[in-house]
Amino acid sequence: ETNLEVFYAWPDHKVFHEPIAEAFTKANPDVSISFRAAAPSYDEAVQTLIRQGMASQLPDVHYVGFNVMRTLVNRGLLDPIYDLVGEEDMIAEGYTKQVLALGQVDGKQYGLPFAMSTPVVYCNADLVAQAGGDADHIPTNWNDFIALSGKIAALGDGTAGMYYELGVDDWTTQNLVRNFGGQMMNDAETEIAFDGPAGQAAVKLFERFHTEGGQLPIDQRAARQMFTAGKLGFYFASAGGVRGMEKDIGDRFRLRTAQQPLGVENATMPTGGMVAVILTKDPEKRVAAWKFIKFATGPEGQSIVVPNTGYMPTNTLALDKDHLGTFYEKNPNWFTSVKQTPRARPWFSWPGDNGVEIGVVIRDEMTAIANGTKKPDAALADMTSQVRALLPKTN
Amino acid sequence: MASHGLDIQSVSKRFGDVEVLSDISLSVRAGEFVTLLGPSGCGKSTLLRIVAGLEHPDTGSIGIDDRSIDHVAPKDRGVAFVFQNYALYPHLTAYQNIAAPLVMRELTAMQRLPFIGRRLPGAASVHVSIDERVRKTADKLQIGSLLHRRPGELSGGQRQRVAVGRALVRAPQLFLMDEPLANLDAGLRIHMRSEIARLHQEIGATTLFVTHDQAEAAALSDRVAVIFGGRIRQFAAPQELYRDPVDLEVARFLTQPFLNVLETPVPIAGRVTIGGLHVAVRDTEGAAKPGKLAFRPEHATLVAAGKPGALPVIVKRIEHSGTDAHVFVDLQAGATGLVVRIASEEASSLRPDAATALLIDSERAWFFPNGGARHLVGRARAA
Amino acid sequence: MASHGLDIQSVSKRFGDVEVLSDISLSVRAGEFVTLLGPSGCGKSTLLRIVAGLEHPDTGSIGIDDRSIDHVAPKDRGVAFVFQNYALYPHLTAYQNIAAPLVMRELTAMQRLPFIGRRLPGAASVHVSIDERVRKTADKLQIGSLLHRRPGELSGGQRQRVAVGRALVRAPQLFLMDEPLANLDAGLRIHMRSEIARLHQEIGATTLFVTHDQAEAAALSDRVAVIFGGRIRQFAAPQELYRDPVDLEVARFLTQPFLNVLETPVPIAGRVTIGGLHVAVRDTEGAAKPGKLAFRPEHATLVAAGKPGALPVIVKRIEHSGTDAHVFVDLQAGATGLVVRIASEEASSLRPDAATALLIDSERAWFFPNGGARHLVGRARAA
Amino acid sequence: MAILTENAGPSYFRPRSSAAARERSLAGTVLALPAALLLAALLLGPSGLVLVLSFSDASLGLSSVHFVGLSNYLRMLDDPGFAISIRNTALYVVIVVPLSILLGLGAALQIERRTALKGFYRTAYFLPVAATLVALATAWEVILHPTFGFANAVLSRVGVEPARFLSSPDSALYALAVIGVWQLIGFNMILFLAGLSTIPRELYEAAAIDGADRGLNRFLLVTWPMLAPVTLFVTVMTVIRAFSVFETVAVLTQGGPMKSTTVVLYTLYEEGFRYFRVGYASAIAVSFFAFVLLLSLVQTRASDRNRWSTR
Amino acid sequence: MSRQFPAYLASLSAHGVLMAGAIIMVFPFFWMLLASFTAQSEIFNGGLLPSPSFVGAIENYTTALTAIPLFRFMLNGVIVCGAILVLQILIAVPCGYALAKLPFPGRPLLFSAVLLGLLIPIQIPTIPLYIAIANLGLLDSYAALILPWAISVFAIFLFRQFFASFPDDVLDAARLDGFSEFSIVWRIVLPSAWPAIAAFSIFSIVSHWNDLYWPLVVITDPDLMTPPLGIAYFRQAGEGAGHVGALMAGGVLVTAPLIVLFLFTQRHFVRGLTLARH
Ligand SMILES: Nc1ncnc2c1ncn2[C@@H]1O[C@H](COP(=O)(O)OP(=O)(O)OP(=O)(O)O)[C@@H](O)[C@H]1O
Ligand SMILES: Nc1ncnc2c1ncn2[C@@H]1O[C@H](COP(=O)(O)OP(=O)(O)OP(=O)(O)O)[C@@H](O)[C@H]1O
Ligand SMILES: [Mg+2]
Ligand SMILES: [Mg+2]
Repeated sequence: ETNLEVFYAWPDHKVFHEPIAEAFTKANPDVSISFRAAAPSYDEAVQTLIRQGMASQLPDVHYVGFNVMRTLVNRGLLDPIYDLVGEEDMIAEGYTKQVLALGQVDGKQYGLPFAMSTPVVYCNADLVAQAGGDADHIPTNWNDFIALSGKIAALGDGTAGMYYELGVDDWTTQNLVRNFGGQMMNDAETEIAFDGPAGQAAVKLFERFHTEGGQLPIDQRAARQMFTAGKLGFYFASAGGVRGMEKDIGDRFRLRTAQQPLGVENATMPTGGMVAVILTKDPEKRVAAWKFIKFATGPEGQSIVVPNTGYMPTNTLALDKDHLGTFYEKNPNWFTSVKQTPRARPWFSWPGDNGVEIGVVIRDEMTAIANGTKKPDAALADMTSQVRALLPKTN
Repeated sequence: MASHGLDIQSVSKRFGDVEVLSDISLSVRAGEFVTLLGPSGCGKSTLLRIVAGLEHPDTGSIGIDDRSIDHVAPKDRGVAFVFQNYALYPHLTAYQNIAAPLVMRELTAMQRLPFIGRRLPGAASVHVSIDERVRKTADKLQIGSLLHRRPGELSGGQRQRVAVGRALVRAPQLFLMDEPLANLDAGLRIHMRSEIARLHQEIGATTLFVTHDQAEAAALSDRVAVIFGGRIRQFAAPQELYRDPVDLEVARFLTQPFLNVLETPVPIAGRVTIGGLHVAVRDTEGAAKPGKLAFRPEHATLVAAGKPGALPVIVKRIEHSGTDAHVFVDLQAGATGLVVRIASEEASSLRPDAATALLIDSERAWFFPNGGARHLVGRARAA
Repeated sequence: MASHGLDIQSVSKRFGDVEVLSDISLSVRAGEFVTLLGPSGCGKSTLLRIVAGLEHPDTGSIGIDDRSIDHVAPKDRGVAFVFQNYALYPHLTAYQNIAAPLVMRELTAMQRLPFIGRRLPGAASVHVSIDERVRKTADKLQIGSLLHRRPGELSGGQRQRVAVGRALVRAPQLFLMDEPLANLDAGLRIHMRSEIARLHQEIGATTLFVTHDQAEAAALSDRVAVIFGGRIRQFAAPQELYRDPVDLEVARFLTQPFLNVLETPVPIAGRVTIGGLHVAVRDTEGAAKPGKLAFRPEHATLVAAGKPGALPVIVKRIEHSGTDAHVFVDLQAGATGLVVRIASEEASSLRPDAATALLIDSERAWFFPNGGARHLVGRARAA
Repeated sequence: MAILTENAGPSYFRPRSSAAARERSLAGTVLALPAALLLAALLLGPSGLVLVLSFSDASLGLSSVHFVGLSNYLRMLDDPGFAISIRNTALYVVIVVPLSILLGLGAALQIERRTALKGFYRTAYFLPVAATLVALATAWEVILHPTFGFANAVLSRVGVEPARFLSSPDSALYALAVIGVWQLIGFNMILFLAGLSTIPRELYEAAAIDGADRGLNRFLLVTWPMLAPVTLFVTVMTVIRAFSVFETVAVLTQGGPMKSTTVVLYTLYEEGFRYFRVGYASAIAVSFFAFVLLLSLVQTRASDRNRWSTR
Repeated sequence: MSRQFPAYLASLSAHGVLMAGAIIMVFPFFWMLLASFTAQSEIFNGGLLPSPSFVGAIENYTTALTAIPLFRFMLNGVIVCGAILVLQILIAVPCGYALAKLPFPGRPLLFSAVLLGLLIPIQIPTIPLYIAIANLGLLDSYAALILPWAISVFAIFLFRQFFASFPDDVLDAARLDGFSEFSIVWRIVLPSAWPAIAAFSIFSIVSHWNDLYWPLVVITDPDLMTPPLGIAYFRQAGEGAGHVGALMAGGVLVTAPLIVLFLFTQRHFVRGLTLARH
């Protein structure tokens, strides 16, 4: 019997990781699964892995955040999975090219994407209605959206219009830049690109959220508490949290999800989510692990993940009638993200060792805009110079 | 220094369930030195603290010169207090300790400030006057050269003098001292005892002094109030206490370490019967109950066995202490552990287990009828 | 209990630069009660601790019954030690305190374990024997009913008895007591003093006792070693010490609180000159230097002014203490602060400032030539 | 008092030369040895290693280590992040130390004098010391919620603008300082209570008779000087604890918003365990320790001048 | 001292101030308790305080006890704190005694080292300690949680000060009675040091029960989590505040043992700090 140690980020993801493991061991009695304590975020998961790598106490399987997979590769903790894929035709097994790309670094496949999401707008339909809007058809351009949001803020009784969260990493900032058709770096990853026109539009828009859209400069936990308490009109966050959001809100108000407004026609958005990767170097274990991650990312695994979260499936086979087909019909809030998939692009991860710190720098500068302590231009300039200093010198 | 009389009227005090002082009345004349003498826990300190205003009596009242001070704060009562362990401020020098009561009274908070204080209007002259008085007091107590030291750097006797100085410097109406000598070693105790006597003679302040050492009380006081269990049992001059203790308990306390006590039946015609012998005792007149015959070791002698009126005894142990010796004897008729004080020379002829006889000085022995006080002729229990 | 003699030979000890003991030799006979008497800091405790093996002499040696114990560990010397503050184990009951030396010596670590211990082979009988001895000792000391109490729940005297019990229970060859009475109050001190005397009589163990109270030394000891500054000045029976102190310092120490000392020129024909008067002194024979005439308060009397051979004095203060009174007088010829002890009755006729005369008992006064000891006839300084 | 008197040292050691002396010295060595070894292995050794690492470019997980001289220290000098954390720490200490000492002292003084409710007060004030901060932090977070927190509800009732407390870079550090004070008052109060209980009652009575029977007079004449050794101990402990603030930051703000609450130890943690720059983190640790040490020495020196003994 | 009206008033106002302070000190606990009884849907209902209900209480406490193995965490807490405390005492008491009463070579040096150690914030040596523990393969073990804290300089200092005032004569008496230095430590010194031990225990237990920093670094196995680590994970479960009520229920359960402990020992605690000479 083989035992696989599995490590994942976000403790609340327990709700699907454990059922998947259960289903897997039922189907494969010769493999048992045990979990390590979940890390509170993708970043911290990687930090933990690096520390454990030092002590040779790595788990066997990990679900690594798209943005930090590169760090694992750089630290030599991951090997490509070509020893396992062999002749298998992954496309035939339901993984699209686009999806498989999410599991690659420098063109090499390191794992199978397990869950994806894009940022969506969570709407308090009651407040939207009070402000004269319609949650099922929220504005698709930023100007109208901000105007509506401002109206919600003006309702009084402690309501705020919107909250565009910055999160613990740079995901949502990337989203804004991409929303205006920009990128964080050029394709060759030699030069910063977010200081261009798209970036400038993004930071200006972010400022307007606060000046016109009724966003309060408060921290994310506080804002989320406000939203679930029914005091906030719009809340931007990963679609992956739909399930949790519904649970916390209960029947306090009507929750709708909507696609994000777009800054330019060719807007894209970063895909959040994780890749199932194999850390063990033991060939026998790798085989079992391969079986496991294929199961988890396959139709059965995905049909457990999606309803419990809000993530989109990474495997097209999961969309058939046996699995999730009818689910989306019944749950439109879940479908929003799927509708956005054409625009979904990989979550850009920073070259070099300082990805985590770059995320912090970006978040801090954005916070400065939110607090009104810096003008968007100045903040963007500072952001650029600081990020540049943290990028590898050789590039 | 003008002296003032102190009047304690019917003071009672209880702590929780315990009545610590019961209806204490005591008048101290101006300039008088009165000692409160009693066993540990009898309430001496409590009474003193009530007089100082540190504690409030449940009933009764305290007056100085016929003026009630019940509602006067301790610092305004004009009393000085010397504590058993001196209660010196450990962080202040002897000088500062002595000056403290003056500084606290005569200078404002601003004027007390280290450097500026002296320069404030009006402060300079007060500072000078305080300095003068502190130095005068220190000289009187012969601690002029120790003024810069902290209490930790002083010997017990020196600390005691600083404490007295702190009390003295204010020229108090009334001096209260709570066992100021108890913490000193024997030699120093006796030396400081005469210092206190000298000071009292010199200054003449009315003084209330607490001790549980009867020798100290006798050596110092004009009058002594013997307190037992929160009541004054006897209030009299030391010689009178020596001659005529009011009851057996007081007698025992005053004759430490040794009081000889013999059980007797009802006295008949001025005589009590002990072991078949009839012993004359001055004190039995009118007594109609059995009781106890008590006498001090020095109020008996050893005589040749067989002498009429003397009780046959066996010598057990002899303790020499210079001029005198204490001879421990057992009565052949039964009572054991009697002690006789005789001259050392006489004692050297005695050997343990020798048979001899005990002759009690009938003029000085006391008869205490059971369950009551001695019949004392015309003496108030407390003035 | 078999008694053993103790032999201290030329013991010296220094702490850093200070020579605390210099060449001390002392023989204690089996069963003898010897007291080390001296002022604080003179080295008494150090000597005792050296005998116990708690401290090691720099030179010299300690023997018991002519067998050197210099290399014997403290616990094996067969000595028992009673400490000044008793040094009881605060967390153990009186019973356990007394039993401790037996338990530690006679039981193995395993056998000492709380419940199991008793059940181990051979342990039961030892436990029973220990229990017996503890109870017997406690009964002897009359603390049988206190055995379950902790030291914190005992009075000073009771603690002292437990400490003695702990020393006694081992049936030691030698009893060492370091001021065991110093922490007790006056009454209790005298009581416990006779307890110790009784015990010594009963048990007869050789005892070395430390005190700085000469009355205690006199009351208890067969012989007293007076130590000053780390040297034995005089080693003699108490009466002899009383009669014939070897030098002024010893005399002063032994006559606390009062020794009268008068400066005199070289004595002529057995007389010294004081204030124009020639006073006869037994002691001057052979003295060829000026010196000091010293006498105890009880070795002088007050006589009518003008009596021949008496020194005219002025009465300053009278201190009554029962039978006797101390009269403080100043010599009209200059010396101040002399003290005379007279009977209380005689004193009552005296008033401060009265002129009277002082008659010194020439048979008992001592003459100390300057810079040397008295000329003592045929007495060894230390046996 | 056991821990609080500065001069509670051993009387003196008796110099010995004999076998018994050797035995005792041997026993001392054996008894102290486990502690000495562990002290070296767990505290001093690692701390010394930190000193060594501070001259290297060691990085967690990478095996190559190079000696880089003082460059970590030089980098510290012009690292704006580090400068900010120094400033934040200093500000935090300047607020927390005096406030928690004064309030702790005030509470102790008042509690000591009360007869009723003494046990209740003592427990109430001590509770935060025993608090599991992670749990209580959530309570604080909601109490200080920028819109519907209890604190703002109360503020708005008395007509004060709602504050964003932990969300605003202007106030977050102060909010943490308030929580810090809240946590430390009880600790200091207990130590002061212990100190107060050793002041002999007679001293207060002597002061009452000398004319200082209440208020500031009595405090200045008796209480304050008698508390001096305790105060020193409390101050040193509080300063160290305030400098070592970490958990509230880690749990409530993660150093944000905008680094407004990054403190030195948090930077140390981030550099060491998040960014894996062990060399740099070690340099921070070394400088930090040097500073704390210096400060404690200065404090002890300063109060040495006013020392007295109770003997 | 005087019984005038103002004094009475002063006492009243002092009680007022103290009570206000006490309320502030206790308020977060009170809030936590209230919230732990409040249904998730009622937590942010705009009221000044959470509004507890029976249903809410049941819901929260069940969630707290089922969502995370809280009892397991608390058991871990007990094991870890207990082991740390025992080790600290067993190591510090003999050392404190030796420092206070026995001359041995290196004593002044060791004492200086202890004083120095007192000033080192515990976070400083953690990086090398972590590396060492990782290299020994001890990550994710009780040993990793316990061993680094086996020595407490504070304990050594406290006991050393405590023993310094222990009468030398008692030790000499014990030596004469046949105690060896070791039996003196275990049979005389240790039993009479319990007030100091009680005081130290509170310090030790409070700080290790509540420590987050170190467990966060060395523990990833959920079976080994200590209460604060468990609560921290519980708190982060959910991308927002999650179940405040349930979280608070967990907080109450985790904090309660310490509060109860303090209630029972506070008297000894203060005494242990003050106890000087016997
Ligand atoms: N504040 C108090 N609360 C309760 N009981 C007290 C208080 N003060 C004194 N007592 C008790 O009152 C009694 C008398 O105490 P007090 O101090 O007056 O005795 P004392 O005669 O001075 O004894 P000592 O000679 O031992 O000093 C004692 O039993 C004491 O325990
Ligand atoms: N271990 C030591 N180190 C240095 N000096 C010491 C030591 N032990 C004792 N002394 C000094 O040696 C001298 C004699 O001390 P010892 O304790 O023997 O005196 P003592 O006669 O017992 O006095 P006391 O009556 O006060 O107990 C004192 O001056 C004391 O300070
Ligand atoms: Mg008293
Ligand atoms: Mg001594």
